[in-house]
Amino acid sequence: MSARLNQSLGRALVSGARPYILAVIVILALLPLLNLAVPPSSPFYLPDFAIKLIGKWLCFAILALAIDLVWGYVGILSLGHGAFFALGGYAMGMYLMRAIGDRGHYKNPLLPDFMVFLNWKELPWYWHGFDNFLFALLMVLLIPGLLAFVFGWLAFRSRITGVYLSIITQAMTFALMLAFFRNDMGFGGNNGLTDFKDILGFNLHTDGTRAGLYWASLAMLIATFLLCRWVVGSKLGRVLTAVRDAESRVRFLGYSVTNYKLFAFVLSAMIAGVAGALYVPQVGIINPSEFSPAASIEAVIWVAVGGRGSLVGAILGAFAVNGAKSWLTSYAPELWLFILGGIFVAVTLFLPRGIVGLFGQKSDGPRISKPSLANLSKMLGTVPPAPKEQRP
Amino acid sequence: MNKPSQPVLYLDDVTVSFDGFKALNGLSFVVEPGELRTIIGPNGAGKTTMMDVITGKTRPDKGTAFFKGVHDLTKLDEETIANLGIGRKFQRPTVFDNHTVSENLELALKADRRAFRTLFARIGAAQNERIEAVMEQIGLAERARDLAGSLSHGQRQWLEIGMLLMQDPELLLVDEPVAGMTDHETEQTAALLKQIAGARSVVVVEHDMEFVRALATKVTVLHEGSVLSEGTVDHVQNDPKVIEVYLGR
Amino acid sequence: MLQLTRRAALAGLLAGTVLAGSPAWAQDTIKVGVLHSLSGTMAISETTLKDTVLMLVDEQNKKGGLLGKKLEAVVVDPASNWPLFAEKARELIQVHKVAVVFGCWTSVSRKSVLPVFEELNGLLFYPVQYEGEESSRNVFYTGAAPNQQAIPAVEYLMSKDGGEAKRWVLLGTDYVYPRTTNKILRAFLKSKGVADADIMEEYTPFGHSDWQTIVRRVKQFASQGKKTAVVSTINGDANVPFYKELGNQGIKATDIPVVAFSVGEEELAGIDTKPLLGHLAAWNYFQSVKNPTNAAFVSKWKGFIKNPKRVTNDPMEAHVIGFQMWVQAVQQAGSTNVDAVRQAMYGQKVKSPSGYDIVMHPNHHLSKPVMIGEIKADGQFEIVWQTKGPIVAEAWSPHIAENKGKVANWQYPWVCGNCTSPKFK
Amino acid sequence: MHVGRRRALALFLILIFAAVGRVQDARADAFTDALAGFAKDSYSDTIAAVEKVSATGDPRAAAVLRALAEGNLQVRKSDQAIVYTREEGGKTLGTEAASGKELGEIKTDDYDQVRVNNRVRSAVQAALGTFNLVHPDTRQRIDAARALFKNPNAANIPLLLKSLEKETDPAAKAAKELALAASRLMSDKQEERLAGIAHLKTAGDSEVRDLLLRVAGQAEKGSPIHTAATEAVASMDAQLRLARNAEIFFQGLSLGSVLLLAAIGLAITFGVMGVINMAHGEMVMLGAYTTFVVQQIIRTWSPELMEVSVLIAVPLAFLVSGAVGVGLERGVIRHLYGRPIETLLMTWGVSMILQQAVRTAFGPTNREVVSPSWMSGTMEIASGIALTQNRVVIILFGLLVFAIVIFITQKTWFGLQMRAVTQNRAMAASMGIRTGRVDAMTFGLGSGIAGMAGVALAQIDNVSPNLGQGYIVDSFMVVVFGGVGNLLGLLLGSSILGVINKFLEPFAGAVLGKIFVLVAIIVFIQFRPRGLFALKGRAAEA
Repeated sequence: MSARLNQSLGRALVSGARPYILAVIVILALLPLLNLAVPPSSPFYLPDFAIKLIGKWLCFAILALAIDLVWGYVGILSLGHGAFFALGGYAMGMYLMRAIGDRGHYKNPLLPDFMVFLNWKELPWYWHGFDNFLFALLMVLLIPGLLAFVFGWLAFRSRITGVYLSIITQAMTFALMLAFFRNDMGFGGNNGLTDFKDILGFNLHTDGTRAGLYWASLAMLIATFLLCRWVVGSKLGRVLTAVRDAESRVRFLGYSVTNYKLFAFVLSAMIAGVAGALYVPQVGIINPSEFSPAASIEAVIWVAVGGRGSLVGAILGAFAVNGAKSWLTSYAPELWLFILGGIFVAVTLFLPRGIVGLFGQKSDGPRISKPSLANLSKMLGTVPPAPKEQRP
Repeated sequence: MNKPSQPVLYLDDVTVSFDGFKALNGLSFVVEPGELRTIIGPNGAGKTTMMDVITGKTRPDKGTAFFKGVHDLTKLDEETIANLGIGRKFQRPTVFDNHTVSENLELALKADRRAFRTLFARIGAAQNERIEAVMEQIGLAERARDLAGSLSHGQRQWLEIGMLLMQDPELLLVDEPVAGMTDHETEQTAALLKQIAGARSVVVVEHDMEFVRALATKVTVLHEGSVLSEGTVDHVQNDPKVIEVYLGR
Repeated sequence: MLQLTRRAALAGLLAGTVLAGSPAWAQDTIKVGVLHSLSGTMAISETTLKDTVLMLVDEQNKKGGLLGKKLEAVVVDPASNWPLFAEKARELIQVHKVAVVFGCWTSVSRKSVLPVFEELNGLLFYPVQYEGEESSRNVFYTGAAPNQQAIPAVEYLMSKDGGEAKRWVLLGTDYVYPRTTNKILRAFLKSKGVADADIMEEYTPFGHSDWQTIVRRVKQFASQGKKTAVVSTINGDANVPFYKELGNQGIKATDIPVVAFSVGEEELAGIDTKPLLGHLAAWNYFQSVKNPTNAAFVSKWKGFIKNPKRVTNDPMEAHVIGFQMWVQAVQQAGSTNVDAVRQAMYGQKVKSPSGYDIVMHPNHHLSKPVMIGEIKADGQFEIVWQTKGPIVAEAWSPHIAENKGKVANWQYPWVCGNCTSPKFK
Repeated sequence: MHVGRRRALALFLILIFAAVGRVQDARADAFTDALAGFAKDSYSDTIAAVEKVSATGDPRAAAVLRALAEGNLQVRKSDQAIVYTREEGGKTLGTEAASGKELGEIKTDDYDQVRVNNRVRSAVQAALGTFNLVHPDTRQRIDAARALFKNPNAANIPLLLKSLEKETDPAAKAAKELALAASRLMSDKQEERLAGIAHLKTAGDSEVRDLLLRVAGQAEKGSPIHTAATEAVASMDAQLRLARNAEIFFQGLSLGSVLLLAAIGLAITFGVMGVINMAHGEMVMLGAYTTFVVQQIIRTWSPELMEVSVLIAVPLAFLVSGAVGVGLERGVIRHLYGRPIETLLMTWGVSMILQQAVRTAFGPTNREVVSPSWMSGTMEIASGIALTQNRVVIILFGLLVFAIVIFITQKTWFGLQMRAVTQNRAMAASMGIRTGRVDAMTFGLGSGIAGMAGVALAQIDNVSPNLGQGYIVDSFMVVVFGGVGNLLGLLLGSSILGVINKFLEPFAGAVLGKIFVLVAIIVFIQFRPRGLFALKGRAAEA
């Protein structure tokens, strides 16, 4: 495996557009130094606002990779990936809450403030263990993975595809959002989890910790990119793309499509969970609105804008859309919805392969077939797959 | 276990109905080992539904379907049936357009189909040889590195047949293999199918009577979901029931 | 060519984003940050507050600015997205170098930006009535704390004039403000001898739009032989369908009065108020208050927004008070330095549109009068009761057991928002 | 008010004036004295004054009381004289209460308004009730009886008995009988009170129950009154429980009709055409704003049309949303057929733009949409089962829209073309159908229907730029649950979801109930991936 990984690392870093990618990585890696080592008076000083911002985009880029893995390569359009992202975030948030200890408003060594407030007398069972960082990390992977497994197993087994799948993933994240909004669930309701103090003993409000989290996100993005690259480059990856292009053919070749989809879906959910876990300590809050269907759709749009079926495209898209959003909400606060909405319309009309299409990079995405109504319903899944007939 | 006398495929009294419409109506049908069989019939005669039943896509309302006498096809799913050794070629050629010719064949290669195994799978020398050999056989060796999407219609048909060969099945179901082919290609295809049969059983569904004649096999005529006539090409062509069905309307 | 321009546009976009991180040069103005959602679910309430701040800045500039400089409003859109609030707060302070920020509506947005203001030593004026239980060094709370709204309202409904309610429905949206308010109210009601069986507490999700069942249950709860009143902490969007349902199910204020803490003139502007005649709201200000300061404020607003039908409401008045206090504090301190301004804030006094002299206390909260209004057919409120004078806000409610002995006081010797003994002895 | 009614009202007033005219002089002093109480600026004094004024039986009292209830009673600062006012053409006109002298336009600064709160208002209602019991307008008589029911007083018994003799309207009669029974409860004679209980027992109203419980609470335990009242409550409860279930069912249907309306346009754009239109909610929103605009125009130009404003808005909303839909289809969507995911993303962008456009044009705040009187209040269909009228209308409207859609798709030439195009575009084109036009029209139809739904939803929800967002997830769920492309499934699916949701709500609460329904749909789709009513067979698998 490691030989194979090295090979793919090498492939990723050397050939084609790789020098640019390498340069970007180096620049990104050096950015925090402009904040840490350069005095604030210098023109080269980078305010930590920028570090936080880019750190946030790095997490979004990881989420975009997760979505691209299932959408770009397996053809599963999940409109509920925000749920996995949020669950990972909540798992990390729970650790951060426990790490506050008795420094909260109510100085309760065990219970987070919001529980004291709701007159809870003891810690709910599902909050146990989260004082341990490693346990929390495990949960960051396990909880989204488990949800994806159960949901995916049910859905793929019944051969729910296309838009049907998209809509029920949307329902899943919507149901979770409603659930997490409830104060009685024990996750802080609408206010979510906030007031974090430190992570592994490092104060979250210092430049050093911020740079550390930034580097962790960057490293995780690179690692995720290589992992995805390795997966899609393997024979399994070829089976996945085959599933995307001609699912029933794969089935008649004797592959268990359900298992393959499940593998990709669970892996993708775990990656999304990791992205969420890195995101929460950087933005300082996790709240149920991360579960909103709109948040998930937005994440899909990053991938579409960047270029579906291209890992680099997904990352580019996350940066471009979020960059535009951050910039426009400050400099065109009354118009940004027009501009961003217009960009989405324009990209779908004129750049079907996204930004990477502009740069002529060959995307691994499916070629856009000529509009033909014969295969429309099949692509849509509006005429849904035949359900498996009842077994005797 | 697989006694020579045991038929490869055994269908008995298979009935499938969709909203009252009987796609298959008490169909009984047997294929012997090594046999090459052709099935003809007008549109809606139940040819595709029959293939669906054999490959596990559709569950019959009643009736039995056995593969090699022991595997109850009505209880297994598509992947299991495919792994037992039944390969299927669709009416519309279905290959993976975004994969190269050799990748298409690699995917069809008989190998461990479990997800984690394929993640770490590598192609060995023996397997490479086999892929090469099949590419020769279907005449696509020169296009090994081209995307399947760039192939002509006939080439895609062959590629799909090639993929069936890679699967190394005992029974091949081939749906309209020569649709859209030139005469020359049709001849080549007939030769190819004859070559394949013998070691395996092959069931071909076809409209093209020339092609059927070229295959020179036992022919089964389906009509309204059951067998209308069975025998040589000449026999069925002279069967009054068949004439009525084909010409009477 | 087309390819090229596309690329250039894209590059420009990306470059612009990065450049957003570069420091601003202009120093000849004093910048005032406005952090209110202009899109998303909260735009409905917050946009008005943005306009209010713009009006105040405009007015101050007409008076010659502040410390000889013009004020410049920096408006950003945090888009009802809570992490974005934190990002924008940081941007306002670090990149735009604003002297003060007026912003936030929901508790969660305040919670989200709080660490940013504390870390960067910024200054936030928060204008909305909220659950209390907080006193940050860097935030001035110009809205009501629960003791300035909820408890007087309940006391009124218990009085003879209010209808002597004996049974209570506490209806709220499921988030921290209603939960806290109801927790405090429950404790208060108990202290007044109301049994648990006579209190119904019910929470609904944000944007709840189908109120048939709950209104029906309220009716049923009210049919137990005792005068019943509803205390509503329903938030935002959910109010319109709630009041429509009340009207349609024929619940008249004379039968079951509903007193709301989040419904003001602005919310009523979206409802046909005729069926709602007599339902109540408790605030620190109503547009119908009669005094010259308010008359000037209302006409100024209508002129600024160029629409004679627009109304004023309590959070707007809170911004008016907060802004005026900040201006006075800056003038007193002779600087916009946050620490200097903060020190100058304590004891700052403003003649507010509510007709009272409003004072900032060292707990970063105001003393405000409490008014109870009944909805009139024209969407305004008839003030039926008000406190004799302003009431001092309690940052920590004495009705919550955990708060025993807690003091919020940012002046020597306490210098603390959450202490049981002074920092300096 | 009809001309006939107006004439009857005038006649009624003249009769009253004539009847009491003779005793007027004797009572005039009492009336003027009573008025003085209004000047004292305390609610208790005001209430005392209300009671005194009505006790005089003076015909001028009704006008004073009515003015008081509307907040139009003023005290002249100079001499404490009581004046009532009315607004006419932007002017405030005053009338002196005691003398009836018209003062013409007055300056409100010279007057203090007599303050009114709920307590005063109920006292006024009770007082007015005694005046209006013989009012020629049935509605007024019923309201009067309701007011007397809510403020029961044994003193009203003779009055009620007398007015009952001449009552012909059944509804008014029932209301008066109820008020009479309630008044009897307040009597100090035991047999009167028991008779009151006996009558009240037959009404299945929760307010009656409340009243009986109050009586039981005041009576001594074991006393005949206590026993009778408690028994009456117990016998009512069984009936109320039944009524409650019936109401929950109705509420479920009502929720179902809202879902149906929200989803039916989507069933066309998504279900028939396969366009994943994320801007569907905004089409609904545009319909709601059309209603607002229509009402604004009507208010300015011809206020008498206000009652039918909603009916006028329905076709206009169809046209507005339909036109936007056609524009959208011709402008962008037609380039994306065969790329369903792209349409999803693109329409998401469109939805952002439409929301912001509406926010820019109409402002971010809620807009007021008025309900016509025939959509306000409740109707009692059986004892204790009261349905809110707007919900009834919306259910009927939902069914009507549904029927129209069925008719268009199944019975018209356009519907035939539409089905032909969606089933086989090439074939349809070769038969001379202009497929592009049919696409545009179909999308326009779906969008227009969404706009019509917006008119209905404006009656129960916020009219704000966010209106549409709240319905989009639900709409897609309903379409998928019912079976894509199947209109009957949509009807049944939305009703089922609505009813289940409402029956769950009392146990699980609004949020958990909704979560449960969502999870149930997710699980349901595992077993019926094609929804409730799926097309079976080969055609569906092609």
